[in-house]
Amino acid sequence: MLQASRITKKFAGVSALNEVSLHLAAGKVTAIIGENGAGKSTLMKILSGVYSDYEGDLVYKGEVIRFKNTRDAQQVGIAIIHQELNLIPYLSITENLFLGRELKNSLGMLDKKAMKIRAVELLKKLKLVVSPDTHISDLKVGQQQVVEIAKALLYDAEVIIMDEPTSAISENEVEVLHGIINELRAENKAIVYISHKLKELFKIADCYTVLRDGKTIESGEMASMTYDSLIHKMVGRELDKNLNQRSLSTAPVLLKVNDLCLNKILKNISFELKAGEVLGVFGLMGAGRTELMESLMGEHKSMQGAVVLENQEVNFKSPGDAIRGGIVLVPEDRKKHGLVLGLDVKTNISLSCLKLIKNNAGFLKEKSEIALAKKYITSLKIKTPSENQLVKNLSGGNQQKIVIAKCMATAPKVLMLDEPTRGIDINAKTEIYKLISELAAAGLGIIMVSSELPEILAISDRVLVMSEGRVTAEFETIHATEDQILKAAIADSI
Amino acid sequence: MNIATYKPQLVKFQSLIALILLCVGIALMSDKFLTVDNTWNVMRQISVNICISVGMTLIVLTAGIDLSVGSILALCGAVTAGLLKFGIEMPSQDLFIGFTIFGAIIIGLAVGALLGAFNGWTITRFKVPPFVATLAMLTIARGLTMLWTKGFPISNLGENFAFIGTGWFLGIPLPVWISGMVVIIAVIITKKTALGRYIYAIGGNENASRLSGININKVKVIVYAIAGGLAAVGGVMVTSRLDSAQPNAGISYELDSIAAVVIGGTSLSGGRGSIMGTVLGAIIIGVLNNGLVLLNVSPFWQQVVKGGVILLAVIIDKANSKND
Amino acid sequence: MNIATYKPQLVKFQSLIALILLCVGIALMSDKFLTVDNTWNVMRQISVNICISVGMTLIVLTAGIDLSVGSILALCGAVTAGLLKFGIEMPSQDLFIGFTIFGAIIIGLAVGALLGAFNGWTITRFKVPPFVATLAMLTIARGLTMLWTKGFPISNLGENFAFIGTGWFLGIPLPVWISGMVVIIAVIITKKTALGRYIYAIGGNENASRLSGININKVKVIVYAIAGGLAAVGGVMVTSRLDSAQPNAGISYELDSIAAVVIGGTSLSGGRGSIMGTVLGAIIIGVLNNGLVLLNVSPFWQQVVKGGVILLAVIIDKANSKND
Amino acid sequence: NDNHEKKIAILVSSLNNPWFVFLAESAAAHAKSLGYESKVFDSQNNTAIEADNFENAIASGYSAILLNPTDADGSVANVLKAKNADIPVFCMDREVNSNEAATSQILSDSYSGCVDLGKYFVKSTNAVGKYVELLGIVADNNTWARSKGFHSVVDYYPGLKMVAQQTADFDRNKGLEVMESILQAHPDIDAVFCGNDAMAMGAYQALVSAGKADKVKVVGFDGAGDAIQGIKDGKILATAMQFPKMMAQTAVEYADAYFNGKRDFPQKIQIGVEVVTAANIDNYIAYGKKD
Ligand SMILES: Nc1ncnc2c1ncn2[C@@H]1O[C@H](COP(=O)(O)OP(=O)(O)OP(=O)(O)O)[C@@H](O)[C@H]1O
Ligand SMILES: Nc1ncnc2c1ncn2[C@@H]1O[C@H](COP(=O)(O)OP(=O)(O)OP(=O)(O)O)[C@@H](O)[C@H]1O
Ligand SMILES: O[C@@H]1[C@H](O)[C@H](O)CO[C@H]1O
Ligand SMILES: [Mg+2]
Ligand SMILES: [Mg+2]
Repeated sequence: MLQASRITKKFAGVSALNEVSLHLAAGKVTAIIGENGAGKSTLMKILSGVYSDYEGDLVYKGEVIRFKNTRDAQQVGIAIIHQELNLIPYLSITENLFLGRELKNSLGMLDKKAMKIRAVELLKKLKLVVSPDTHISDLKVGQQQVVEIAKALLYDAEVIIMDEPTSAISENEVEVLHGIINELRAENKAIVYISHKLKELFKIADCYTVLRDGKTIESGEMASMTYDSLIHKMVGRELDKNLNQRSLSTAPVLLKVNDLCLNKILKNISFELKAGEVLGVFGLMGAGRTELMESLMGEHKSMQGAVVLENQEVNFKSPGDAIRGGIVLVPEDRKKHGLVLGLDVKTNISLSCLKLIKNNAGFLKEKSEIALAKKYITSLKIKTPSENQLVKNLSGGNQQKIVIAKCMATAPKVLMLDEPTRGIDINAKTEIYKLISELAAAGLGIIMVSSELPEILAISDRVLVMSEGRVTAEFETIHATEDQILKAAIADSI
Repeated sequence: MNIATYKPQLVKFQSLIALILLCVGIALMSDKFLTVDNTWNVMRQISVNICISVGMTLIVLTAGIDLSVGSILALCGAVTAGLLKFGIEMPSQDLFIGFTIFGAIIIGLAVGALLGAFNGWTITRFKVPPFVATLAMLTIARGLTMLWTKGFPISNLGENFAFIGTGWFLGIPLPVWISGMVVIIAVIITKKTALGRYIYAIGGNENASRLSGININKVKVIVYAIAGGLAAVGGVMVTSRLDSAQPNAGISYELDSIAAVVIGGTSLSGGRGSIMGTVLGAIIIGVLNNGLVLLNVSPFWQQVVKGGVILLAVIIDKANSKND
Repeated sequence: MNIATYKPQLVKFQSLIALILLCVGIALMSDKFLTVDNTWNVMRQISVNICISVGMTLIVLTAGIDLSVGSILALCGAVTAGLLKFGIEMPSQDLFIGFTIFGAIIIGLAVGALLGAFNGWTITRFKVPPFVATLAMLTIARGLTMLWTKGFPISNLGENFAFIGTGWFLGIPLPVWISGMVVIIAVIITKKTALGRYIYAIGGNENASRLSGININKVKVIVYAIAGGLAAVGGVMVTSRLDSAQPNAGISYELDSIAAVVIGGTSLSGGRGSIMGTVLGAIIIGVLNNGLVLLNVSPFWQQVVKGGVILLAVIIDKANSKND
Repeated sequence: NDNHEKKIAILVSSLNNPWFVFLAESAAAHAKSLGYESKVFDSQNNTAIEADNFENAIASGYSAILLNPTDADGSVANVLKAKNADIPVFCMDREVNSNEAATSQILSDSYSGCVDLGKYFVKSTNAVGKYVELLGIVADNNTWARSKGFHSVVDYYPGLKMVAQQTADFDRNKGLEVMESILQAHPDIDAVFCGNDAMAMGAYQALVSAGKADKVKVVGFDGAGDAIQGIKDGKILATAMQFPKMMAQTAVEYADAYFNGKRDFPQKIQIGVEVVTAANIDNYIAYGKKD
């Protein structure tokens, strides 16, 4: 239905796509697979009219076309869910859904009723239980992603592109989405599906195209692929999957939280973290995990309860206090809370630890800063043309690594990561897991919030399960089963 | 979720608290304040600022700003007055065109809308930051006013024209009718039309708006043109009220009007706010000016008190909205 | 990759093009323009704006704005002049305190820094939008100036004091030395210190900055205090140059200074820009003012031309930087 | 005597200029000495704000208005508003262009003052040389009254050549900066005529910086303290003395007489403007004559 041939796209200094070709067939779900920075999003932006200056051709239903803008693409029936959320924070869900294609009555005025009715329908279909009048800024990231999905489904598009639609949503929503994709496939739509959760791909995709470093590596039927061969094609080599084994029996308690409460959101949370331990925190969307991390960072003044770090009660009044005290957080939403997108890589990495690169006179040493940045660019395999690249020009996964680098650079005692592998490719994920293990082995205490059970099970020593602001269970990972954890995570089971 | 739904109403409520506190305070100290006469008085005095500030609100909602409103007001007032009084003479062509009040006003408004559109054009076409584009226009329109008037006021424009700024209709001053209409239309635009939706969207997230297929440039040009046109409406009202177009009219009105917008709760970074908030903001400023005079505060102290009260009003506002 | 690395230099280069074009244009029309004398002349004239604009740049980089600089300038100039000339008399206590030039200046600067810090305090403590907080301060500081001077200038401050604004050192006017030092220090702060880094970070993403451990409130208060202090430096310079503190000094200086900042390429939404850009912006405005007088352009046309050239300068700038 | 029941409103065009501050204070002081409560309103050089002030003054029950108008034409409508409310208006310093609006106008004759100043200018330059004119705010009536009065004399002398005419907005700092730039283009001027004393002081300072203070004659207008001192010190050649205090006091006395039943006031009285030079400087102090 839609064919891209020999597409080349260059950004200042970077060539993102190099003679890439892609074929999308009606009634098929095509997975685009590739590491962070492979060029997946760039290609999708070309297909949907965001970029109009590229070399090569798009052929849609047999005709060569070139979209001048997104409106052109929309009009011929191409809908896209962008990887980065593109919603207007202070407008409601309904207003966002219909943005640019409002329903009007005969007077030319907005037909708010009709729009609301459609919105309610859509939200119901997507099982998002919030009022369609809710402002986007009041939604959690996951809910926002559902709204993005709804936006793409609003109109009958022929081609629907989904660029990491599930990066911020939990299993349940993924199920819902896959159900919808199956319906769309039955309606003979062409669907593009991008995800770093490879399991999903095997479940939902019919065909695949692998991109690596801006080039097409291979296309084919998903059925003919195995997990390992896919990864091999993506990464270009075998993955190193060894995780360090640690023994924790003798380690001292590093962090102790007693009866932590926060307004009505968190209720009497208590747990311990040993040095060298990885504590996984699992829960469904809205369980309060993010608030817990933020509270430990001193973000919430109204927090109650005791936090004891290395046998000393601490009372952090701000994230600055927490960082100085040795606790640091990789936040959930990198764009909003993690990065200064308009600054370059090295500046972002050094932001929390400028005292390390000061000379005696109090001035910043550029050389030390570059060295620091290079160290993490290498060790985290951050894909960037240089440490001077603006962070906003990096691919999502690489942006995430910058946040981790920034946190690591503060040499913390406790490293908290809130959904650290969201939007990160399998290779980088493995690297991050490895990193977490290494850090733990070096004596750090690590708290990792994740909505992906396999991930939690793979790398944590212990699992804390939260539901509706409470700790509902705690397991030694080796004794835990997926079933038990999920049960504890579901609210009603208390 | 409930909180989210009721937020808009709450926000208005907060500015109202500041206004009510202010009014009660003044009323306690002066018995002339809460009279019918004085109320119309205040309302008439703020009607120019309301017209301008409505346009400014639309611009600020798109995350823009317009510093040129005061100069455009002066130029359009002068153009209207000049056409009305002298018409257009072209001695070389032996041509003279006279203007009716209606015709002169229409051209005045058109000039305002055109200059506004020019602002929008430089901002969208050349990506000139709104601050600079409209600062340049502030200077240019003031210069054009000087050139058009040669630095002298244009006065004695006739009773009919003066009626616009001084007349009453159904017991309400005409300027209040005019600004009231402007407010109503603007409320409808912002709440009921796609244009209004786009204005909020652009200010909220320009990139996302573009990806949603909104023609950003078109919306912005329209908005700046509306603001220019509304500044012209203000110009016609001032000119009519004074029966004279003053070449230095409207100086620093941009500050008053941005103040009304911001005190009314519209965020300078765009995307959030409302016309009614701005109206409240303009009323707060108007009541304050009026009250300071009624209370016989000395002019030098007036400035100190005015600054202090504005600060307090906003602090009260923020304190009440802290919960979200 | 290379382009990315060399970007900062390129940006400066673009503003330079506009400036050079402007200079060449004026020089072609007047042979008095490119003389040593006139160069110092222009440099001296812009030194006040440079001081203020440096402070403004820091504030704008944090995504703030300061409208009160002109009033603070007037107040601090008047405070310094008043202390110098009259000292402090407390007849009831039979007390008189005289001030040396140094003492009077220090107090003037302290008042500026304090008022600036007050701006920062209301902005951070009560979340008052910077526009409103500093607008209130604009009014308050002007009122205080009027109260302190009773509306009359304080003149004849003595030759030694006048030397600051009129003297020369090593063939360079003192005000140029002073503003030069201010610029150098500000460049060092922005490029070489943690404070500077934090200023950019806060303007770029306040939330992320806070989570990165930056004490946002502290940085902002410092930045507003610096800006207040620099406005006071400007106040001392103006007062010394005129040998007189004028109660109406500095009116609308905020516009000139924000113009310099924005023409210099600093984004009003914060996070992007540079001190050197602002210096170029201030020079462009200064050269323009000077050129228009040298060419004896009529005052009416001056405004039109000035607005047009500013617009063009920014358009040229943008056109050249389009590639990124 | 029921004076304490009458309140007098004093509306001045601007308080951002010491001359008007002095005018307002003189009026307020005199009103107080006669037992009246009074209040000063600042019109901020804006006729629309003046209109607001009128309305507010009328609404708050003032019995008379002493007006220093923002504009001769623009203020007419405002004055008529008071007239319709039966409140007498007495203009000070500047006039309104209507013979029916104000009860009486006590005016400073800027035009003839500048005619006299022009004559003195011609005499002291021997009718030859290059000169510069600094205009006030170009939208202000006084700016042009003064400029025209001056040129009505000086333009008869072809030996006197105006090499630059620029505005410095009645402001000392702008006077300095504009003069500095003009001196770059015309280093060889002989005289400067300024629309007020603030600009004259600024121009003088530019001349000092350029080392030309003793070669160039500076003429101002107003009789401000700094200029009087400047004439004494030989820095300034001449200024034109207006008599704000006298105008203000006359206006208050008229209001007082009005309250006491008098109705036949002269429509206009012109308070002469006197040229002040080194020769007669000892008769003057800031804004007036030595008593
Ligand atoms: N606006 C831009 N300016 C400069 N470089 C860019 C820009 N956008 C993308 N790039 C670069 O192009 C390359 C491809 O990026 P793209 O976002 O398409 O990757 P992706 O495959 O979607 O990765 P991810 O899985 O992390 O989302 C990257 O190297 C990225 O840094
Ligand atoms: N601003 C807010 N106002 C009111 N309730 C809130 C707000 N933010 C979060 N909550 C509530 O707090 C609870 C915990 O939210 P939190 O973001 O911590 O969940 P989470 O476990 O991190 O889920 P997610 O996977 O979405 O990040 C939820 O019930 C949510 O509705
Ligand atoms: O007389 C005053 C002063 O000269 C002032 O400087 C300008 O306006 C005039 O009316
Ligand atoms: Mg991507
Ligand atoms: Mg979360």
